[in-house]
Amino acid sequence: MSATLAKRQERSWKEGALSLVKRQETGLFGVIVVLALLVSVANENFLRKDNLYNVLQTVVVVGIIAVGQTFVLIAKEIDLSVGSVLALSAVTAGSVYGSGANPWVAAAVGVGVGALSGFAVGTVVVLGRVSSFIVTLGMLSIARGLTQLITGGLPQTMPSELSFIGQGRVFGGIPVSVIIFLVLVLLGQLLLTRTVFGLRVTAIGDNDAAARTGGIPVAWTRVLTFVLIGTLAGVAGIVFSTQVGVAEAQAGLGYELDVIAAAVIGGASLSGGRGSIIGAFLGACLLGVLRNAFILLALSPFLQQLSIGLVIVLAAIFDQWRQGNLRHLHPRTLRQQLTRRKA
Amino acid sequence: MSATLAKRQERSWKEGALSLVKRQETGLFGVIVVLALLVSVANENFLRKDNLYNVLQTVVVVGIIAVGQTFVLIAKEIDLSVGSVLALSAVTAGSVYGSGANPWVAAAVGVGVGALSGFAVGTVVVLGRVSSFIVTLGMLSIARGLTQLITGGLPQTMPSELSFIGQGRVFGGIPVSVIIFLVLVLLGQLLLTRTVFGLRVTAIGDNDAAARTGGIPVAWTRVLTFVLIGTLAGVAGIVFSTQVGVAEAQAGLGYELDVIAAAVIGGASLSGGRGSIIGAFLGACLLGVLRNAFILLALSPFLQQLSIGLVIVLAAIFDQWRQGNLRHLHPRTLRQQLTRRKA
Amino acid sequence: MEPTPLVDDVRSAALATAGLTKSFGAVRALRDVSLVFPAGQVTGLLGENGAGKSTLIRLCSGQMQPDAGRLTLDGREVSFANPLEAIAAGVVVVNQEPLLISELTIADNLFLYDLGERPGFALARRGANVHRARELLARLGMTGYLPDPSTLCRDLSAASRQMVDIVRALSRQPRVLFLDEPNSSLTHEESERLFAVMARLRDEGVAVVLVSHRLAEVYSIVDNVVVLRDGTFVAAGRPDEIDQKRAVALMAGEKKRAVVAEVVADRAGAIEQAEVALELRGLTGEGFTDVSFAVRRGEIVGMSGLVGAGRTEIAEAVIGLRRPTRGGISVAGRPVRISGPGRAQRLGLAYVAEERRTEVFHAQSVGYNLTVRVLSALSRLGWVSPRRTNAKARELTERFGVKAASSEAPITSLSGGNQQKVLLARALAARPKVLILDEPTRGVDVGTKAEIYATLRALAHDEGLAVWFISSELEEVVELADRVVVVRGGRVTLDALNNAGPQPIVAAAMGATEGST
Amino acid sequence: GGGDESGGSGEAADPIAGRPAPTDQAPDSEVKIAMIGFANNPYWVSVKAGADYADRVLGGKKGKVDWIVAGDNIDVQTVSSAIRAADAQGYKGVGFFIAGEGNCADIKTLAAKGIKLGAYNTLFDCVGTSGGTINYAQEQYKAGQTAAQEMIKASGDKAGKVGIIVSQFTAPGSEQRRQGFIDGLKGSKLTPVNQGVEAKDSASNTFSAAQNFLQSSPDLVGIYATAGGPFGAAQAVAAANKQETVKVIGYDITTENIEAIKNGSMYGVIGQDAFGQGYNVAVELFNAAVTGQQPAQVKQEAVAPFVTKDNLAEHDPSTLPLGTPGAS
Ligand SMILES: Nc1ncnc2c1ncn2[C@@H]1O[C@H](COP(=O)(O)OP(=O)(O)OP(=O)(O)O)[C@@H](O)[C@H]1O
Ligand SMILES: Nc1ncnc2c1ncn2[C@@H]1O[C@H](COP(=O)(O)OP(=O)(O)OP(=O)(O)O)[C@@H](O)[C@H]1O
Ligand SMILES: O[C@@H]1[C@H](O)[C@H](O)CO[C@H]1O
Ligand SMILES: [Mg+2]
Ligand SMILES: [Mg+2]
Repeated sequence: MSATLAKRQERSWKEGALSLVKRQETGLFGVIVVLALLVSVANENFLRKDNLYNVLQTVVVVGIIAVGQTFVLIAKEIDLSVGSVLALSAVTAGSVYGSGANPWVAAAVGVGVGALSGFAVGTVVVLGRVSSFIVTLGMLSIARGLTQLITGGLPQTMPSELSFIGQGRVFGGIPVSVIIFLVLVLLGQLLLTRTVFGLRVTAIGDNDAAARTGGIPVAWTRVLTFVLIGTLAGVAGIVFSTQVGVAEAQAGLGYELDVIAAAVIGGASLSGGRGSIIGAFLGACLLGVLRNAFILLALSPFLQQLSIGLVIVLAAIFDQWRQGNLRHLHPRTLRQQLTRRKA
Repeated sequence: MSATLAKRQERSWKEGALSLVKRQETGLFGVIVVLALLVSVANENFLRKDNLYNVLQTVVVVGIIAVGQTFVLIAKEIDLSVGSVLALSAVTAGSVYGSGANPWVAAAVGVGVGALSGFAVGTVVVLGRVSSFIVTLGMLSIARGLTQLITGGLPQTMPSELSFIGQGRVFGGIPVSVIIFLVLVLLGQLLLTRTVFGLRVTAIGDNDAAARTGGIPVAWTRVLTFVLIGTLAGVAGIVFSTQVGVAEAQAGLGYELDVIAAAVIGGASLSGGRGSIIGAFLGACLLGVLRNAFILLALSPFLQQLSIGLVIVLAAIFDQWRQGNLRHLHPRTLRQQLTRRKA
Repeated sequence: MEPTPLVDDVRSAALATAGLTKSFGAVRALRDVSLVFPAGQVTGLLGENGAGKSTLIRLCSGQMQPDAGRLTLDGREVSFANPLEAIAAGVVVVNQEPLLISELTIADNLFLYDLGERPGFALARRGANVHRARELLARLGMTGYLPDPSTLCRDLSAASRQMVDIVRALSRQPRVLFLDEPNSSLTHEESERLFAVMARLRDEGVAVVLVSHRLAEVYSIVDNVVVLRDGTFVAAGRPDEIDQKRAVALMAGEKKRAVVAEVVADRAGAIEQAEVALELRGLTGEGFTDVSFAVRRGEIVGMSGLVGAGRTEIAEAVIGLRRPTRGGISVAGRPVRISGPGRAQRLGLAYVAEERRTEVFHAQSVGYNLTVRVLSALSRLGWVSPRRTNAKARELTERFGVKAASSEAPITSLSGGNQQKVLLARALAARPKVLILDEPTRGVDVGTKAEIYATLRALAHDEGLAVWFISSELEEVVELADRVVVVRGGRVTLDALNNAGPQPIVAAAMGATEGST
Repeated sequence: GGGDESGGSGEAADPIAGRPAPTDQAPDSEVKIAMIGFANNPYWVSVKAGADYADRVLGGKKGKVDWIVAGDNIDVQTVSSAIRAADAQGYKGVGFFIAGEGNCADIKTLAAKGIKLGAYNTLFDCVGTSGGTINYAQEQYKAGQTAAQEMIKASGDKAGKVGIIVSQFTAPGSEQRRQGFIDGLKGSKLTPVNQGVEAKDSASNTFSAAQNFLQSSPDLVGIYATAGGPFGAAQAVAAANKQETVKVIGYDITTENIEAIKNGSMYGVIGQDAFGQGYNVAVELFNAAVTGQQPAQVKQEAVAPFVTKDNLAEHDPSTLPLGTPGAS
């Protein structure tokens, strides 16, 4: 009996490996598929391989950072500075290259600057005990200011040796940037669920006190989480700037909100402890598909913005519902609530 | 003896009435004065009456909304949608006027749309139990989308009858918009500290459970807080658009972060319960003075952006310090902390 | 200088309960309790921690709804959907934890109900409230007990906060007033003033119900005492019928005493021989002073004391969560400095904190909760092996009999007792030498409790683990411990073999003057 | 600000022929002109070059031109507060990028105080009626129509779709260029894919918008970019290897665009004398401030050459003397 139990647990463990994140992801995947089918009825180009690559390519930058944001949200923090850090990394790489450095060194310095920004944020959050919302709100301005100081507001040429990162295609047309993205998503998912670091991030976000009591290096893990998102913002900056060959000071303006939206649509919770990299990937894809669909259907770009807002809110409500937090919306309870409100 | 006691208590009540807000505000006021003196040494134009009005006029829009944001933060919520709601209110007013309505009716409809947006946000937050960060992130997109749909992207002419709001001057040169701002700050401070509603807001943000058991209509107060900020965003929208005579769809883009920065610099806490309207006013002024100083000193606007970021972070660290939350930064404790972090 | 009445419109009333019953999952917090709290009298509600006193109060005051049973106020059946309804009927509670708005003044908090009752746009009458508050304090004879009413509650000491809650309750014109450990953070002098107010309320016809663990004080004022044990009504009577000694006996219960004495006597010799696994020497820190005791291999030390005695602080200091200011700790005979929980873990100490809420990773699976503390052992170069994690989780669930659908089931799908087993299993996953448990069976049902006891005994007596557990349940200490350490006011007041039954423990914990009536 | 740089490289220079000449009248004291601009795409390089050059030309005549970067968001409010700050600093003349009709409110108040105001980049009737001194810009609607005709020509009169990328729908200049283009296409076999996509003067945004157009419309024959960063669209076309079938038409004779024209990924751009927007405006403001005379015409239309591979030699600023009309 113990053997069969063991087997059952073996299987259920594997099933379980998915179950944590399962429902939000399947739900999301379903939404994307339905949306895709609808769009392809109206415009048969949608399901063309080329277009799908294209959709993926447009979500790469937001998606890469969303991987990091998911970690940050799971750790019960938030990072608003990602758009600016992206730009800072990109223009740093561009200007290091411009001053004569090897292209790869330039790229590495760019990514390094992203990591450093993350380290700075993490350190202030941990030592200054300031909420990461504020620290990264400040960093959003600081990094953008630095970016503009470096460039004087003008685009920096990126090394053509690196242009394959943003523009190259391999294996019969798959964009290199998409491959980088997918690899990072995979690594991110493994990092989150299969490494000591990932499990520690989950622990500090879920229950900081318990993590501390359990001997987890809470402060250090938190700092590393910000280093991670900073690094990913740096990578995104390189990808972004090599797509066009120039690093612009205004790159990534306002991306923080898109990135957070992708992570939250993917199931990351602002109250920490929960989130999924695959979910964030799908969240980014949903945003991409929506944008693409609006172009393909020649709908007003304004409707697009509106519907993205709706999707964000609906995703959050859906998340509350599947966690059973909306029982109070049963008509009877509601009536009570309303009468009590006046009380 | 009882009389002197009563007198002493009287005085201490007055002292106390200020003590809530005292230190952050005096600190802030000091910073502004020092900054102003420094700037005026370098450029004597700074302290000219005209320039000071000019500074105030540039902070009016952000400042008006920061009054509302302070309430929202005190209630332990956040509103990211204010920039978009501002635009929505402005273009609604513009297009209602464009369709032939009386200018005042148009303005009222505009402000009403702001209030309605706030009501919608509040309702979803309370009934859907979704964090206001997400709901207002969604609203940020929705309202912007609506704005663009209404205008088709084109500026709406504002009634010239209302232009005195944004452009008029009274009492020997004081801009009308500045007077509106100051009146709203005063009313806001009274509303916060002297009315039942204001104390309710403090109560729900400070201790939701205590507020609930104390019979405070928690849900309703929360909704009203969002209605308040929506209304103020609407007013800001009217002021903003009458300053230039047209309501543009991209008005207020990115203002959410400035508004939050002003409120936080002014002492509002993201963890609820604490905040000051006068503080938010000073916070908005500090941002305005910084911006103006950089222009007057002919410094790079990029340095300006950088230093605004620094100010945000420093203000938050200062706040932690004066609350005595930085004792762990004493060198000895720090060493221990660092060794423990590795543990 | 005759004080005006505390209660303007005295319509004295008695509150009676009939068959009140309440369960939390498997825990039956209250069973079929029928009682009367008479008007014009102070009733002392006595019982060990977890006996059900607070639950009874919550059911009487609309904070919770009973599973069964009825309430009558003045002979009329009543039911309260929420605390406001109860207050309106005159049933008012001073809670164990004062519910205050820190950012408002004392006066604002005293008249907080105004905020719910008056329209939102109305002026808040803050100035008037300060005067009203001063008047109220003067009327209660409590001016000087509190800082000026215009002070922010954020700036108040714990005692003053408690006092604000008390004054607020008094201002609600109570007909029935429950005080749930109102004086736990008050000084002796402050308690006496409070008791004077209670006496006046009684004289004006209010039914006053007092919960307190300070028996001597309770007996200085009560007209009646009621004793609860394990959620059931045990006895009621006048103080001369149930004196302090008898009350302690009733609260503690008498069973098992003989059995325990034998078991301990049996093992005493063996334990005396065993080496010391953990020793505290004169440990002093915030909340505890000069604490010395030792835990030997194979020994179960039970630490008893009242809530707030400082036991948690001692354990946290040992585990590195707090910094002791003086004294030393030795592990396996070697003096050590414990800089943090990670270090403690490597020294072979394992700790389970007192509140499940603060220990469980709520959004995670059972498997995650079981293995989170041994990630390093299950990993190579930072990569965790799912196979080994899996095996470890399975081993732990089987060994500790955790009833879960699978190790991937969410931890929240488990019953409280099973969650507690998970925490125990998690602590033992790293194969510690010393196990420190704070309230290991709080909220755990009887069956699971027995299982946990058996497991702990096996671990200690058969495998030589040193166990130190903190418990506010006297029975638990009496049943499980080989040695008892009692803490009172941050100091060790008893350190002895557990062979004398509950009375000395209670006496040491409460500082009750033995034999006094 | 660029005050320091102009001080460094500020040796005197001669006025440029074919452009407004500085007045001979000598002012009593130094006359400071503020030129307010932004820095978000290469277009600004030429405007700033014009302003800096004017500083050198006017330097010998007690004139001084300061280049002031107003911020990074080109909108009415940002421009407006920069104008007011310049006034507070005592500039006699203020030239600025006009972000919308709203800026005429400032012209009105400041002109009444005797300050000379000049608006560049977009033509507005309100500049003159509000008392402004000069409004120097390309006729943007007309430029849009030109672009449409060139697009029709370039597509060889085939039927097909054209993607439109704008800076912002709310930017009047960009919007006029879009309207002119759409109206210009009427009656041809070309139709716009949709009303357009916003790219906020960013090459990267332009790049992704172009990519979307390329994917969604297989019958795409052209991409029209009304504002900053059109070379991003050229990059996308080159990346898809569709230079032959998809023609990109944009604005501004900048290094990046010239490069794209040379390598064939961009069909052509329309110039707008960006240099003159800095130089001409600064000189006219100086003249008005010194003489108190308004120029004959407030509204002055800038030349808007259409530059392709074929006529590049006549317009390439890297091979022509600085400030040559038609080379920016
Ligand atoms: N909300 C709850 N959920 C689950 N169990 C609870 C809850 N409240 C109380 N219990 C359990 O019910 C039992 C009675 O608790 P109660 O708080 O009434 O005891 P008490 O007599 O007031 O103890 P103390 O002296 O420690 O305050 C305890 O076992 C407790 O763990
Ligand atoms: N952080 C703190 N700062 C100051 N005093 C504290 C702090 N934490 C607790 N105390 C006080 O120290 C005393 C001991 O509290 P503690 O809760 O540790 O007791 P305990 O014996 O563990 O009780 P329990 O039975 O609840 O576990 C109490 O008087 C409490 O108010
Ligand atoms: O052509 C110019 C530039 O491209 C600049 O980006 C802004 O305004 C447009 O009119
Ligand atoms: Mg209790
Ligand atoms: Mg404790």
